[in-house]
Amino acid sequence: MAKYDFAIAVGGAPGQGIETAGKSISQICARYGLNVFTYTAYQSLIRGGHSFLTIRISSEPIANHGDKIDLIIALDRDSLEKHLPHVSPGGALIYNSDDVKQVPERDDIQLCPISYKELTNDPDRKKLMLNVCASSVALQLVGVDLSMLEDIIIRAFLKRKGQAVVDANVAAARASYNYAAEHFTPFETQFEKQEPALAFGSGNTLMAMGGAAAGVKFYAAYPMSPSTGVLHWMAPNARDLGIIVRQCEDEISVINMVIGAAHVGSRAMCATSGGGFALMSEAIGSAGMMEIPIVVVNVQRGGPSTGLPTKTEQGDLWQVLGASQGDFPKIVVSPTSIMDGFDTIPELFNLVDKFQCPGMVLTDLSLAEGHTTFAPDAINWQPEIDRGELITEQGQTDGEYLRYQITDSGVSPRAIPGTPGHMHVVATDDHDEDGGLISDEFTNPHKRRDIMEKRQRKMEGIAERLPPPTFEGAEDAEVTLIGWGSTHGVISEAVQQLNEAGIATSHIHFKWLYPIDEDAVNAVLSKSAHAIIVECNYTGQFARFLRGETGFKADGHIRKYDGEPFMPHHIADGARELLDSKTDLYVPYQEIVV
Amino acid sequence: MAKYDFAIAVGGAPGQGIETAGKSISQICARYGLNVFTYTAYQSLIRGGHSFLTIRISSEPIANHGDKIDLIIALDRDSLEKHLPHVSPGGALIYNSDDVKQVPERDDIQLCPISYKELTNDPDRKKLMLNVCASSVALQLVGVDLSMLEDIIIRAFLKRKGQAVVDANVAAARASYNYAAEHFTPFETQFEKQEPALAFGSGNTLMAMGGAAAGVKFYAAYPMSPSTGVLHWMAPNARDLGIIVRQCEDEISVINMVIGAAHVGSRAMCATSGGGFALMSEAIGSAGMMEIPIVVVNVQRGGPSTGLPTKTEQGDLWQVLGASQGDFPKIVVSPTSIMDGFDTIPELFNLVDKFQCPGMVLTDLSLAEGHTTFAPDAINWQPEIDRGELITEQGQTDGEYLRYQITDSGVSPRAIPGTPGHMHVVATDDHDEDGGLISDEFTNPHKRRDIMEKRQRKMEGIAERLPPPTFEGAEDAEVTLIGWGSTHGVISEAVQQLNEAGIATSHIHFKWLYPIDEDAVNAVLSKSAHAIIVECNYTGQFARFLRGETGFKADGHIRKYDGEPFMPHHIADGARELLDSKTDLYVPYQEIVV
Amino acid sequence: MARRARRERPIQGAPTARDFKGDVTPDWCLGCGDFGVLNALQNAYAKLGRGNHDHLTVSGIGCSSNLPGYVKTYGMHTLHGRALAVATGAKFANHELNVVVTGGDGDGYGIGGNHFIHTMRKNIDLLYIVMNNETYGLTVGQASPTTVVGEQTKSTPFGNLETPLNPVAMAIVAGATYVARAFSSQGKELAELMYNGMQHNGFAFIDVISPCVTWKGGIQKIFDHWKERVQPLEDHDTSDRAAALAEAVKTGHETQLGLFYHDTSRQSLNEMEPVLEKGPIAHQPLGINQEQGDAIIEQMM
Amino acid sequence: MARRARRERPIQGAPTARDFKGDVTPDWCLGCGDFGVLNALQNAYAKLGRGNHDHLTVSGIGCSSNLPGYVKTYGMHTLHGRALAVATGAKFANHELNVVVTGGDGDGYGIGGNHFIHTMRKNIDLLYIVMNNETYGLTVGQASPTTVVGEQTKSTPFGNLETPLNPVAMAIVAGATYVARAFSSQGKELAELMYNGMQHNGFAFIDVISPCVTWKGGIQKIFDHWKERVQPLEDHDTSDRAAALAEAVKTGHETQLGLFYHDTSRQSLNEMEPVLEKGPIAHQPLGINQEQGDAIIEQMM
Ligand SMILES: Cc1ncc(C[n+]2csc(CCOP(=O)(O)OP(=O)(O)O)c2C)c(N)n1
Ligand SMILES: Cc1ncc(C[n+]2csc(CCOP(=O)(O)OP(=O)(O)O)c2C)c(N)n1
Ligand code: SF4
Ligand code: SF4
Ligand SMILES: [Mg+2]
Ligand SMILES: [Mg+2]
Repeated sequence: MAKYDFAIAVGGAPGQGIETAGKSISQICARYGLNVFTYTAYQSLIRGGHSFLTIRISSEPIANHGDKIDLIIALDRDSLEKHLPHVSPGGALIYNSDDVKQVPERDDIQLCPISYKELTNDPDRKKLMLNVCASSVALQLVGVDLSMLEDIIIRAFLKRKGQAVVDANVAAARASYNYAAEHFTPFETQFEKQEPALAFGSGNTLMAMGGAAAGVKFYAAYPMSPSTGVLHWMAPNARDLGIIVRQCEDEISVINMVIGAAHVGSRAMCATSGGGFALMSEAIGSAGMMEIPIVVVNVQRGGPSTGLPTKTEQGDLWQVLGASQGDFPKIVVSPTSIMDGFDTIPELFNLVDKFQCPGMVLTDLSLAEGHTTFAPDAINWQPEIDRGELITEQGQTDGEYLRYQITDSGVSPRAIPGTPGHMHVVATDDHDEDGGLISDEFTNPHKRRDIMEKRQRKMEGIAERLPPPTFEGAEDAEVTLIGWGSTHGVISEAVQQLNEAGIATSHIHFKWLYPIDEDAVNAVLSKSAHAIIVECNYTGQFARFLRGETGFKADGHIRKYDGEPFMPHHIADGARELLDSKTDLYVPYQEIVV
Repeated sequence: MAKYDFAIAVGGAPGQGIETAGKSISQICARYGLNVFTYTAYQSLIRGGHSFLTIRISSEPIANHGDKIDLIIALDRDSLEKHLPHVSPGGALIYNSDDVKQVPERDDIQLCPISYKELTNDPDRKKLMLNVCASSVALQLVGVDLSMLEDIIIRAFLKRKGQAVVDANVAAARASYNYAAEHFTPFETQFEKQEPALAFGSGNTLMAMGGAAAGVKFYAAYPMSPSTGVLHWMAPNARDLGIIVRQCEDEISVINMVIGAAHVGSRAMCATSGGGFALMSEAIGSAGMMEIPIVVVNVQRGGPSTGLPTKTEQGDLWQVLGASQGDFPKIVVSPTSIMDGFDTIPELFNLVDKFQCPGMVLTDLSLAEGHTTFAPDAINWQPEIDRGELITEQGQTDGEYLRYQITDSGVSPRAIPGTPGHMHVVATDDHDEDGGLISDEFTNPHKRRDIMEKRQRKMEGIAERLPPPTFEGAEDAEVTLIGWGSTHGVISEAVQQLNEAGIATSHIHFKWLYPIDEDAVNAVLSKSAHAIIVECNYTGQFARFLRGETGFKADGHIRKYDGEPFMPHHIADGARELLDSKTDLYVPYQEIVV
Repeated sequence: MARRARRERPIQGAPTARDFKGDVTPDWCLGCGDFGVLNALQNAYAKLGRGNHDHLTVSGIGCSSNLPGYVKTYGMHTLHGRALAVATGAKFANHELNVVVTGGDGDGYGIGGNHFIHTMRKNIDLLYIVMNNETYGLTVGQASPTTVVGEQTKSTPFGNLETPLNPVAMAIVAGATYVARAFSSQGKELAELMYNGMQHNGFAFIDVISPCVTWKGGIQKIFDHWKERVQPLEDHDTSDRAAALAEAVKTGHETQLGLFYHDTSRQSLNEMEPVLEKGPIAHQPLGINQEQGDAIIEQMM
Repeated sequence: MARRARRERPIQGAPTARDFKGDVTPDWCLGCGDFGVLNALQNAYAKLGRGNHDHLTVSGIGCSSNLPGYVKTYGMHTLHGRALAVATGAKFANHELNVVVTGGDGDGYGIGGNHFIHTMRKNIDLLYIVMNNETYGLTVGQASPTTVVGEQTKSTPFGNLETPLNPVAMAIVAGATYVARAFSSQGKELAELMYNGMQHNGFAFIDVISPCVTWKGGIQKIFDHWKERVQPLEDHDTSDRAAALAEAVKTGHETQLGLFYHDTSRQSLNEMEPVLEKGPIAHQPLGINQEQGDAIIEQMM
């Protein structure tokens, strides 16, 4: 079977159905068994502005939106003008010829004008079906069956809009498909069906699903882009799955509710973005002090402050590491792919339950709002569940119960409220073994030291359990790319490009960020050649953190902070330039401006 | 003149007048021209519990509460029992013999029983004058004139309580003083008057005064120990000094008000402790983004969470460094003494005004609630004031005004609202040069990159201006102690002790913490011998940060996290042990348990 | 301070207030109004007749917020101002627990003001007891949102300029379904109001005048001040919201005590929530089954 | 989107609404109620007769909170929920500025609820205009604190269970001294209410029904919904607080518009503040003089 890697993009104003077009094309490809990864560049606006959705389709597994665009659907004139330069040589561009009379010169691509007027029977010319027409043309050009699109149209519209709308859309689709067959030259790349058919979802959805699988029974949220997708999955699924979903008055309320729910024994979680996380930070420390296991997801967007609500960045690492005053046990993890987002949630819940502390998931818009295909059986609905040392029944301890009993591991068995015979008070003031306030009783520095050391001993147990960073590639590489979290896919592809270009490259990637086991991490880092840290922020937050924990100083840095995610060639180009030049910083130029 | 270094401590239950006794003794010594440093160990309680106030008095300058206690005043039996072991050999202990019949054995000190019943004419025996009696005895033992105490009594009570109370207290003081003269052996150390008479104040007071001198006209607060002292100084002085003081509904409101006041042109400041700072963190990022100069003081207390409200710690460094999402210009400074707290405020205001960003002062309970004496003319009421590039009048720019103009320095002249002809909108969304939202207009990654780089360029200007850490001592020392902020005084004294013991020791101290100029700092660090970082927290927050910024790895660490501040010998002992042993961590044992 | 011996034997027979005494002796100042509130609460818990472990007492931070340590129930001493949010989460996760929230005026009406309004609007089934002493007691006596105009405090040395908040009126407007004011010295009435508040399905709120003897001029002065002012609400139809509001906004020398408003018609949010019909979520098996999982994947294809 | 040319010449003669048009064209959806609010505000600014630079328009985050970019005054587009706090600081630092706060229901009644209550209690001299569309518009249509019971939104797909907040009643109880409700389509009345609110010394609050056409079922549906409901308050004594409150808590099909309450007797907090007598603190010389300093040191000896 032929291998191919093809990207279709849709540009237009919000409200023109970009999402619908993108979703249809992606779903069709998923049903075809093809691998899809999408990324949408959009603005913090309801109307107005401009969106640009890239759908990368490949016969092979992919984990980023790629380097090039083969086919662009321009839903309005603005998009045509903006995106014409972005079509790769040999590619094509579909546009509505009713609107655009003159197209700027580009003779290395195929221009595919279609007339909405002629292809549809849309009396009030609202152009609501333009996306359907253009998608049909696109699918024809890459050899997909029309029936696939018809199916999708029926599924999308029948329930919500009725038969008449379905009929009009199907008719428009057919007319456009046939028109394309007659007038345009198909691509050499023709999609071929693969088995099995794939499912398609976003990073937010997969994290939410991971929560459901982990046994989350309480989810609270205050809407904040780009984390709202988790709420939007939880809310409609809540009743079927027996999950309480609460929208709160603010993020402070969100996290405190999560703490309350977790304390009485339910697995509880919440998701937000940087600003909401800032508001939650005081309570994260309180969960550390009261030793209540919670999971908080921070989906990073462009900062600082309100920043770029619809753009991506890895700029909250220090915020998450520094959240709340004082030292307390905590875990920070950054999923390395959309699918890893699913697995990470139960993994983290087991750790926080075992070690009774807050766990923070640090991901970003590029993964959370990116979509990917996956095999239905790639999802493990029954992940291991380990709730740690819980006391839920009378008689589990005999005699005296000390909530914060001093133990070698630092972990003290946790009695759930409602259990007879284990009454205790948890407190955010520091306390002794039975929860009595140290500062109230005698401000005893020795008791304080003991309980502080008890809590912090848990960090050793956690550090032991966290896997070290992954190492991929040859041990004798010329250059090593080091990344964390969401950039795994794009760095992997850059590594592949470099290797193909004859520059032997390896890849070290961090998923578990804190705590760091210095020796274990240094053992992996010691395998690196000319080391380049790749991250999506200005100050090199990870590089500075890693150096602080391990002493490791990278030879170069590739950083991006313009809001758009890395494309593989940004990194490959950067690695080449850093190998050649005297500087240690490369900031890629963003070619596609939406 | 004889040199001496003497410590008196007062122990008792809150409400017994420990503060009054301590204040009287300290004030008398200050008027005598002696140097005083006090530290109070107390609890987060109104009544009940126990307090222990140490007053160190010296003919030489001092900057911590020292290693030993020569004379203890035990106001109740509890204190007697607790503190008897804490009196240095050759010292003395004063107690009320009406309450205590049998005193545990200690024949290396002088026991000074006094009978409240016999010394006072207090019909309802509320023992309200016990502190006066005991203080009189103490002063007699160290050779201070009784008239000094009488003065202080008059000053303290006349206005508030009237002549009768003054008379009773003065009588009690005289009786006690005379009783002591007859019955007890005076100390060899006899205080001698020095010139000039000194003033006496706490770290919080001096920071508040520094604010007044810097031109703070707006101060907002929500009470939180141990920062409340700043509010308690500002509130009564507000009207005289023309400062608006607002108590707000919470810390979020506090910081946002400060931002509003600063934006329209007033120097504005606030102080809080860790938990309140956590709540402020979102807004700190907004000041960074809107480029509004503000000063936020975080007086650290024992953490995590509510923690130890009345105990000290240097545990919020990472919180302050990581406050708010994304990267933005900011300055972090940690005063090195109570007096430096005064100077730091105008210094920081000049920097934040010049670079239009938030400035954070990181201090802690040991300095903020510690008290020290100082020469009246040590206070510079007219510090340099540099407001940076301000536009307050029409015509200061001609033609187009761009609030966020892209400049080489990254600094854009700031027009103050109310100025004709310079209308603009400041925004927490990212924006272009004229303040228009980037995400609204076209989500332009190139504009975003430009404005991000403009803002961050300010960090270079700031880093250039911040003095490197101080280096004191011989270049060929055997060991170097490295500290930051409040511990300067206690480390200095440990250095002196080590040098006197024949271990050549130097001292590197950080006041300006962020941004760090890697080369300048490494130049100083390169002078260190066996380097030991001394800090008051569990995880070594500063050591990890410093290593991340500079690559510098210390050879050993002395850390304390039991709530009590370092005493000089804790550090000197630690240094010795770390030099001798194989371990790299020393945690001092806290001898004085209150 | 002094901690009593730990005692974990189950209650024998009908519970008494003694059964709800905590392990720790209160560290409040002698004469503090909060003692009265504590006693009343122990009585109300006893009257309810359930085991110690069936109750969860949640507080924020402040003198008053130390209360959970002094009752023998499960307890949470959370962050300053956040008790209602934590309690809401706890109630949703195990609605079989009797969840009582206790705290101060600074905690509840100052920093916690937003949770106060919204928890009432949502009518969560909690009993919320505010020990209103018109000051920030623990931070040594600054003005609070209920401090009267003109009062000199550490933060208002020239006299407070701000109009105080009216918690009872606010509660009625915001949507609380059981709203009362009480005086900590009237233990019997207070315990009765608490007991009825626990029985009420929905948000029950009691603003308790609980004098601070340390920052309000001493025991004598502050209790005299209040004793002379308080008087019971008379002939009042507690089901009439407009009337309740009219009584609540009355200003004058007198301060009325009793139940202002009681709405038994509205369901609490937790009662309305279908997910809770199967029993507390904290007791449900974790995770989802393969069938549910398959249905989810099906939607994604 | 399209940005108009920058124009910094001072207003000639009596200002008109045009003089208060901002440099940026609003990016709101076609038909959004917020356009009406913007127009009315430009008219009210013009009527006040002061220069552009004498006004400060402060907002939080949300569709409605984008407003400061669309008026030609000094502007601050602050954090979600924090506009009132920022505006309070600005007003105290320069009370000569006319400070107007604009925002949405999520911003003001949700996350900003605590500032809402306390700013009213303190009676700060601000005009606060909330564009209440009963939804979180910018985050694509979740329930807000004013969303009605039963409504299906992205966060309440089975229908909202929570009773909405009553902002007008809340404002009267919390201490606002000028309280009104308006409809964004009735521009003249709205501008008049805004103008009077700016003239009022104290906290003026206008809850404006400002329909969201995108998440509320389209222009036709949502405007029909409101047009059919709104009716002017009749024969109402705006100085009578109890009457205002009684009107405000009325529930039913109709929604009353107009000025509910106007208290001219209370001073605003900034008027009461003696420190401001010398003029705006932002204009005072910085620092303190030696004499003041000496007096401070004297106290410390
Ligand atoms: C975020 C935060 N801000 C401030 C504080 C400090 N604080 C502790 S208790 C308290 C006020 C308590 O007043 P109130 O709730 O009325 O209780 P009371 O002591 O009067 O009973 C404050 C401000 C804190 N713990 N956390
Ligand atoms: C701390 C924080 N939480 C959440 C958000 C995300 N957010 C932006 S606007 C908005 C809601 C806006 O609703 P509203 O104030 O009613 O304005 P509208 O868009 O309806 O005019 C939210 C939740 C944010 N910016 N900051
Ligand atoms: S300070 Fe006041 S409120 Fe606190 S315990 Fe003492 S009397 Fe009670
Ligand atoms: S989404 Fe709604 S509130 Fe926002 S601009 Fe559009 S119509 Fe207006
Ligand atoms: Mg109080
Ligand atoms: Mg809204």
